[in-house]
Amino acid sequence: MNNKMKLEILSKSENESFARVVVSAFATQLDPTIEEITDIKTAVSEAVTNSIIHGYNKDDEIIHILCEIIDNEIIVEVIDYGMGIENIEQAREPLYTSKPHLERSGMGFTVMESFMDSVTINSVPGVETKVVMKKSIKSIKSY
Amino acid sequence: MNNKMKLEILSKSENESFARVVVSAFATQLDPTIEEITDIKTAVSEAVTNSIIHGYNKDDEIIHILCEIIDNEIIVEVIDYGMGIENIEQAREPLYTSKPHLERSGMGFTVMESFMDSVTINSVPGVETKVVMKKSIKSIKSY
Amino acid sequence: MELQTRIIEDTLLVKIVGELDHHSSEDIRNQIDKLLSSNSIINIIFDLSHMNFMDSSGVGMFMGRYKKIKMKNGIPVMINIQDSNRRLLKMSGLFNIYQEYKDLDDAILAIRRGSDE
Amino acid sequence: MELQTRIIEDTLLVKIVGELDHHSSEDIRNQIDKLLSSNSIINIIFDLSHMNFMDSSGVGMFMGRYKKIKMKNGIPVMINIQDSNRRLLKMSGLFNIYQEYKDLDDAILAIRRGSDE
Ligand SMILES: Nc1ncnc2c1ncn2[C@@H]1O[C@H](COP(=O)(O)OP(=O)(O)O)[C@@H](O)[C@H]1O
Ligand SMILES: Nc1ncnc2c1ncn2[C@@H]1O[C@H](COP(=O)(O)OP(=O)(O)O)[C@@H](O)[C@H]1O
Repeated sequence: MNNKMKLEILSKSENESFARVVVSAFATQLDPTIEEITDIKTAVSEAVTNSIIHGYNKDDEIIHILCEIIDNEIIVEVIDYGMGIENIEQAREPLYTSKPHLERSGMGFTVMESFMDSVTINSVPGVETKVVMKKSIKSIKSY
Repeated sequence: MNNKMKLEILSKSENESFARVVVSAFATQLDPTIEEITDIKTAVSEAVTNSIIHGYNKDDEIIHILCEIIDNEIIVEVIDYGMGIENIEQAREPLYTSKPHLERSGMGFTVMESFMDSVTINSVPGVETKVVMKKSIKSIKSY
Repeated sequence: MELQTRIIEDTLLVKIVGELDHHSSEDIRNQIDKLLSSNSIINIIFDLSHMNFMDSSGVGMFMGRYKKIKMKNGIPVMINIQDSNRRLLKMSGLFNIYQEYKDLDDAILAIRRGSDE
Repeated sequence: MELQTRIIEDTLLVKIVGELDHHSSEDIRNQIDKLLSSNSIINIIFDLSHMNFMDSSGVGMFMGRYKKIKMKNGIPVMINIQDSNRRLLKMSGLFNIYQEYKDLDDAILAIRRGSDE
């Protein structure tokens, strides 16, 4: 059964865990394995953390999280209207971070890519950044 | 620490439990007791179910859930743009239901009122219905 | 939500496992009513030991089953009620129409005694 | 998230209980670095038995503590690693800089042996 939802949260680091809980609660409809849920949780955590640290770097802006379930696939979009990414190719590189002084590992996008089936990044510097992640849930019972 | 969030879900009965999980996950910031969480979950379930059954009676419309935490109080708003309530006083009466054939108990608003500190109902028939519920969490540790 | 049912002589035992809300109560109602359509079942016992949530849609479901059992002149019973569910069950008046017993043994005994009267 | 720390001779034992994300890693970093500022602490052992979530912010925290321990010529160790965390730890190269031991006894033994060399 297809479904969708939209969540708006403030760009506070306290909300990172809330965002994970919400998306994984939504994903349970697909009856995922614990490993699949962990993958989704981790990827969501990466994208939301990026919006908080890199996108806004202020804790009262709004992060939009859209989820859609189509057949056995979950699509998660994380959108912020923050500073944006100039060089997306560079941002995707493992270990690249623009904030090494904050002990960022530069592994965020690498984690998203390896834990989800696909990751698309769209950004207009100074306007918005949208990360779209998709994952098919294999454990689905029947259709 | 104050916080707020907004959730939009489809008016499918499958989403009743999802709405409960999301609001109660958000409320955990206030460190509520299990009983307080059950109260909030139940009240949210009532309001969301009403939007699904009475407001829309169709499963692809959007229900808006706004939550705000101010000091030790949580405020939950459930809004639908469905058929609305003509007579709010009557709707609030215990055992009153417009859909007895669906085995509705007519106890929804009574439950919300008894499980939350306050319940406000605003409705413009044919336009929208907004239920605003507030609850102070007593178990808050320190301020 | 998962429903476990068992027939003990003329009594239907229904264990509700999980959450009883509007969504799940439709399923529960259909499953129970199919079994209740048999003339040989007169009484119902709801085992609430594993019902970890209920709202007023659940109240409606319990009221509806009560009516069916009363038409059969049977006895409606609830057992293993959790504290967390007690407030809503009380508030909605369900304790006035359902008999409460601690566990299955007590309930079966009471039903036997009640039917003997 | 809750941090349990204990000092065993010249080694800091840190047990991470809960979720290691950007939010909690700031707290963890501050608490650990306060203890590491003491000259008598050389080595660190992270007990991950109760870390039930981590993301790349956690990777950054582990890398940062690794650097501090290396400056002290100490030994950075992880113990009680859960399967669910293994993939991310491996992917991020942390197993190349941290030594892994099954449990605390093995880790302490290895550190003693390492320091004797
Ligand atoms: N939402 C965003 N807004 C602006 N810049 C971003 C955003 N997400 C990622 N970036 C940029 O991409 C870089 C790489 O991101 P990532 O791989 O997640 O590593 P990290 O978060 O550790 O820096 C970041 O350092 C940042 O410069
Ligand atoms: N969101 C809504 N939109 C339209 N009508 C509503 C809405 N919520 C409640 N009502 C009306 O108020 C009545 C009482 O609601 P409630 O006390 O929750 O009982 P029940 O849901 O069992 O009917 C409903 O039967 C319905 O007529």
